[in-house]
Amino acid sequence: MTKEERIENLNRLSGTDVRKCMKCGKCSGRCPAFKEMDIKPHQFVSMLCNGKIDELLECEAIWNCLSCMACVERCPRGVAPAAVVEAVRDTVVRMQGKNGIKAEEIPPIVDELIPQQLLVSAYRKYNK
Amino acid sequence: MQEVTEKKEFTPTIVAFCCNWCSYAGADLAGSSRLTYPANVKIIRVPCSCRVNPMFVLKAFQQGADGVILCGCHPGDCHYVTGNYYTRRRMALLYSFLNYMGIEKERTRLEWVSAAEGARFSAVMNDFVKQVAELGENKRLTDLRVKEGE
Amino acid sequence: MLKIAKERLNELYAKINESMGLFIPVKKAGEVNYAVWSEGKEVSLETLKTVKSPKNMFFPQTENMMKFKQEGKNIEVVDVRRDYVEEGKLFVLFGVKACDYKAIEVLDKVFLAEPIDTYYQNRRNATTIVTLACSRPEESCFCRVFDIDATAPQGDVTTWLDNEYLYWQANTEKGEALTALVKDLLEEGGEKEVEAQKEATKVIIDKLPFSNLDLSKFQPENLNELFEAKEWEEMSEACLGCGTCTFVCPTCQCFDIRDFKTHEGVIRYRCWDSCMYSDFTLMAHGNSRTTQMQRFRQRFMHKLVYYPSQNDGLYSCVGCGRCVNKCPQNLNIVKVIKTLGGKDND
Amino acid sequence: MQRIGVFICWCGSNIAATVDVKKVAETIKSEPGVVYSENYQYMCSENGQQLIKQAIKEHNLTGIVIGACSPRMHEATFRKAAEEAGLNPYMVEIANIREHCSWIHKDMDEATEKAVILVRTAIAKVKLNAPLQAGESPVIKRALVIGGGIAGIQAALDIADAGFEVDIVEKNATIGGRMAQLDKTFPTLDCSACILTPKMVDCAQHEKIDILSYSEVEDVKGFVGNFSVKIRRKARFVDETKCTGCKICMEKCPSKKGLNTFNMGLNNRPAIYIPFAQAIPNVAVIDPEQCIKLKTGKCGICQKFCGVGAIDYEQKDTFVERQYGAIVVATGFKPIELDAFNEYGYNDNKDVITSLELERLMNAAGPSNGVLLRPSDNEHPKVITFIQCVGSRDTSGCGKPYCSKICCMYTAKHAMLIREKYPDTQVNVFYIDVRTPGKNYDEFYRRAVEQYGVNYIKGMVGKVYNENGKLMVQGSNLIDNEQITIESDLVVLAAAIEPEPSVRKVATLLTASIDTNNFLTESHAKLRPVESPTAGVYLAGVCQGPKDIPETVSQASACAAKVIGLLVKDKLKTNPCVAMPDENMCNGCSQCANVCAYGAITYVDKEFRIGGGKTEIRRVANVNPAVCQGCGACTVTCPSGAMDLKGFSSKQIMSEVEAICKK
Amino acid sequence: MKDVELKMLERAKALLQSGEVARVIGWKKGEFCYDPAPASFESVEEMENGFVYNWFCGANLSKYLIQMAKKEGKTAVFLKPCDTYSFNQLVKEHRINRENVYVIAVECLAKLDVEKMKAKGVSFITDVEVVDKDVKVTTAYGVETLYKPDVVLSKCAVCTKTHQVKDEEIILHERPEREVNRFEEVEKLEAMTEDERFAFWREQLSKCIRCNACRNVCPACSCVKCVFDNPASGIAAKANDDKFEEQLFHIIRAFHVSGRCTDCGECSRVCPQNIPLHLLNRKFIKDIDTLYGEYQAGEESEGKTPLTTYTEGDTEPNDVFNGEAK
Repeated sequence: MTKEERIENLNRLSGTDVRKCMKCGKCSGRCPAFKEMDIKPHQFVSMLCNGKIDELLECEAIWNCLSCMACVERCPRGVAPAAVVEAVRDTVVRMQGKNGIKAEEIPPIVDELIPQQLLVSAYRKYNK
Repeated sequence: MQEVTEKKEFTPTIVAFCCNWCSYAGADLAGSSRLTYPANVKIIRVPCSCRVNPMFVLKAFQQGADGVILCGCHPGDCHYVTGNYYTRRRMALLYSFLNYMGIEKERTRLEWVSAAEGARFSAVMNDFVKQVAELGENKRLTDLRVKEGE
Repeated sequence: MLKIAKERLNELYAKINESMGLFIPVKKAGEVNYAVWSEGKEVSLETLKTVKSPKNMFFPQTENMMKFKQEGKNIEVVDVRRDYVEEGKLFVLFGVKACDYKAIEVLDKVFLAEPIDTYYQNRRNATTIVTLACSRPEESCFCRVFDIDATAPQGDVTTWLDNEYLYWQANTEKGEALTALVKDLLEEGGEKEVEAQKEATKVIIDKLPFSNLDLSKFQPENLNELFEAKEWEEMSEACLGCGTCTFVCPTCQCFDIRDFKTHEGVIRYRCWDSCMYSDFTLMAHGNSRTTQMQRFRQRFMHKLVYYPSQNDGLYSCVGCGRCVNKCPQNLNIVKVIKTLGGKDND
Repeated sequence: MQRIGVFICWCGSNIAATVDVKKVAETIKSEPGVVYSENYQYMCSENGQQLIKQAIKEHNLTGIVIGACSPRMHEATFRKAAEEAGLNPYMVEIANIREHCSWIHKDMDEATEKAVILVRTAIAKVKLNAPLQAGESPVIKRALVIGGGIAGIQAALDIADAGFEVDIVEKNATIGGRMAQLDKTFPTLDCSACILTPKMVDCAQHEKIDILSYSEVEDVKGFVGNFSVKIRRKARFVDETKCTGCKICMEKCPSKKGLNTFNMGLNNRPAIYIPFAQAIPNVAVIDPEQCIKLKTGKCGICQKFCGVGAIDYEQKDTFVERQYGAIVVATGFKPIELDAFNEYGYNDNKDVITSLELERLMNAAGPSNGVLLRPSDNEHPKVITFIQCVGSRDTSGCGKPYCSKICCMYTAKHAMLIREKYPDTQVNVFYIDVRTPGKNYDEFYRRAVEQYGVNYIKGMVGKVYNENGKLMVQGSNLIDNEQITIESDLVVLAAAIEPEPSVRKVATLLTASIDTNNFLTESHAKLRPVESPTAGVYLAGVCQGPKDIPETVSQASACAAKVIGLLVKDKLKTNPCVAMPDENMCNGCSQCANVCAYGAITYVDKEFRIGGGKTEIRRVANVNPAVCQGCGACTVTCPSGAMDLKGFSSKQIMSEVEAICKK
Repeated sequence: MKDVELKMLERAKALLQSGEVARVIGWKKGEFCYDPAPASFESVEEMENGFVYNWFCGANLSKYLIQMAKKEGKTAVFLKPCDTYSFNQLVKEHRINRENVYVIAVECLAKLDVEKMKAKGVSFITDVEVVDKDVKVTTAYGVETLYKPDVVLSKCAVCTKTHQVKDEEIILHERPEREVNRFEEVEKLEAMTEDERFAFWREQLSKCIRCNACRNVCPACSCVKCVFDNPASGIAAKANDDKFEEQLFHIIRAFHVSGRCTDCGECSRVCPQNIPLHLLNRKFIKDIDTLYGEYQAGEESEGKTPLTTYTEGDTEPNDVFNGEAK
């Protein structure tokens, strides 16, 4: 997959129109995991918009995002930063091949603050 | 012998009646906003949607139109106070009746488009053209004589 | 005399249809009218009166006369007439009753007289007429008044129908040619049955209420008196001015010429018109007949006085009774004849 | 024989870039009836019009078709040109090959083909056009201004100064509007009352101005030059002619717990009240929802104390009907409701307020007499955080998609005023963009930052929450790429503004078009910004779009100029494209009158010849061309087709249909 | 029936004799028992010679009043229940001056359709007698009994109408109350697919000969000049032959009378090709009832029709198909 295709793919996967972002930063203003994220929610939108996806694909933030959807809820422009995070996460997982996620791999990469619901949904999603 | 197999894609003929004050202005706005819609949509300017006589709709079909769309101000916003309320009743009954006669309901449409809704005008036209194109040529309400010699 | 079993009639139609166009009474949506035959259509020879008469065959309700093709600022006139005989395209008109056959004679006098109507002539020449005798006339029939024998109509071929057979007798060259075409399907016989049927039918015709109408008053010399008759006012009072009587009439021959705009230019066509209509013979100055009474009078005066005075006494009514059956308000020519025709009507 | 001339405009490259204009002009030459076909860079230019006029004369044209921009743009221009060349102006048709063709299609062949069809369609129509003569209707030399805010006041004063009578209809008990609620005004920090109240007084004293306060427009009939307006004068239960504004009733009224709406509900007022000290008219009004006498029949204290006997508990709504030549709509705005924005905690925390509430808190006549105290505990706030764009530029559905335009400036004003009056206060402003186009505007904002040390933070607030009595404002600082939480004493929300909701009813009555945000639509965004598409109706202030005071005043004066321009005329040309019955075919069935919104159709008995030298009397329709607006509703309801519309006749429209469908 | 006829005759004669009315509009004997024609009677003699009221007096006399009521003196008219709706509608449209008309409401226990009888195989009819639901037909070929509901006019089959206007009434036999759904046939068509409906109407309308009987008999089609006769209308036509013309004619006609059609059923009665034209008008009536509330044209002699009024919340045309709002 070329970079352009990957960008297009990320846009499609996220289902959100990143060009609608007016760069107000409200998403990051509300993000409960802001401090843990090396790339902030608003940057996800901005970087996808600017095609800086290599950084996104290598970042840690995708594993720290809680998928709490606060950013989606608050965005005045109907952009869904969490969906972009999700799209990057999916892409990374798919790039790793069909390994998915194994139950024994979960404990080291998460801490006990992560909601149980998220674990279940993540497991269902990545373990196919 | 080489056969010409190039198939011409069906482009429907669409007649759009637009009221001068809202929908025609909406179409103008679509134009000045460079919002495209297919060229087979041709607009006829009428002062108010209530000027559109069912005879005009039938005339369009007779002459080979594949779809007829009528656009006016949103109910309550009619430049002539109540014109579009009458339009709404007339067309509701006419469209329903045409369908009762077996005319495909997808060929007729009424949309309220304000002067500020250029984007909507374009979206409505794109959608209607697509809908009529999927349906194909109007064969049920056309007058074969007009196409003689084609 | 030849005959063919009723259940084989479809074979007969199919055979004719192989080389000729066949027009025959066909039932569609409950009503019987002449139409082009094709396999599967419901032929109804038993129907006494088709709604429209067979005149439609030679004088269609609408007929293109010419076209004007427009290209830029140029106009080309296109002749759309077809000489069917020349093209070898021939037709058979099947099942014509005696009255309707007589009506064609009335029309011939109009359309085939100079100047000849070539549209009519082209169709007429290309057509072989097969008539069918009546066996069950009804109360609205009065062809006998016009010296028509419903039991033995003329035509290129005359046929009779009973419960088992259609009997066939060629009268003319055209008729012989058609007989030759279908001879494999026909067998000899039937003279006796036909005679019996004729006799039986004549008995009924004698009993018909209108069989003895008195037309004696309808003479050219009485034209003015008839025209001025005060009874027209009353007779026409309920007339709606619709064209039903005219359009079901086998002898009405008036038409209007109109233009139709096409994508390429104009089609000039003619279509039946009715003297009952308020815009009939509309001219720039207005209309010559402004009231429904005048229009009503025109129609019957034409049938019973004007036409015969110009055609050796031939009435342009054949007593088919369609108007009697179809007038929405039950007005008809019989009432006119009874009112103005002569003393013996009382 | 028709002699049609066709003129195809390039509109520079606007049309010519996508439509092969030369080919269109050439193709059209072979159309029957067309004797002249030309193309030119700018048909609407002086030279272009000259070309048209010359062709009309030289080629003896009987009708012309212009392939150009929308008829809504230049139809009048070309009609005038035709008239100057001696051709009836209604023998002109426009084929819209710009907005409806060149601008929306990209493919040259496709656009050219469509342009040809559009021109042919216009030719088909113009061939059936008939010369029309515009009629005349008188102009009533009186104007109505709906709304008594600064826009309405300014428009009324300007019109009255030109010598015309003006009525101001204001739904509240006093004129003054939103501006009366403001403390200071940007960018010069004048006291709002100081500059507004003299104008209010001027209005009250102007012999040409009649203020109908506490009144609403109930019904509008008629048309430009001749509107008939029914106005409801709501019962104020106080005789306006007797009340002296002494306020004794306010002191004595026992029911004092009403929310003071003028102060944004931040304090209370009695049931009988004068909205504020400088109210015009300075007359009390009783709130029937709150008045004990009106609710229970017992009390009547104010009546007892009123020295002039002005109190009248029996007063009922009354109606006045007046005639006007022109109407100015100046209905103003209100801040949006903030229920959908619970992240800012407006409903849960007394100390989260809107900017308009802050205006009242800082105003000397406000609930705290100009001392800035926070509502919860009347303490001086030490840290004040402003949040911009609350509900503005919001496409999520909670707020408004547009920029409210005034918030950046008034927030800078607030910040500056606070820092000046209370230098120990820390002021933070969360912003997305600071928008300051306008004379001395950016300088004003920069002063707030540079001179007054206001802390502007680029970023948006995600949440305001209460933690141990403190307001925690959590948001992003995008420049530093960090998330911050500011402990604040007072949070001020720059709530989006929206048109006053009553504008919808006014728009419907006036048949003025309105957009999806309830702003009234102007006739042309650039060239006719103060006129509604409905002739004789003009727009001033925020009812047309967000704007600040200087802009509002400019627009109001512009409106006034338009109104004066209309009222100085004695007669107006009327639209000749009106309905016209063919009496010979009319049945007199009354269907047409049933659908006529203007009452333009009446019936008369007429004698007709029916042939045979006889006549009959028939009832037939008669259209008053000065009243008919030409909508065509009657034409469709007429079963016999007797009713037709001039300029848009059935035959014309059907020939357009034919031309379009022709392959 | 004979008793009713006698009573009518007696009343009409009295009215003429007293000079209260100048003429009476009723039915006149025809050539057979089944073909009475509308007629006006100006004297007692005329009444005695020709007046008839029998099972075949289906014609709606109200339209004749447009002309008749313009004449000198008052005109008396016999109106069956269904006819009174047309009368009211014409008064509403100012086509008849109510003052000039004396309405005698006459009973109707449904009228017979001679075409339907003939279609059952009887011909050469000489006499018809009705006893309850039996129609005894004497013909030259014998006597046959037909089941009345099979041979009544289409309009009578679903009639529940009552007199809406009367100056006096002649009702000797009460019509039994009954429950009918007059929209049943319309519903059947609605239940078909588009293709089936198209085929149905195509077949029916292809029979049309454009004789204009439906239009000319229709009390709602009272135009001084019909659009189809007016070359200036842009749709004038006489031609029947192409499939479009009949559709155009019947659609426009149905639209023009929508909201005004009282469902008197005359169009179907007079059609020489027996096209069920009432099903066109009845569709409009059904849609109006469903979308805008039940409305029966001709119940009142003033006010607006459903198409000349509106409510702000009317259903959108795109949402209305097959008589149902989405």
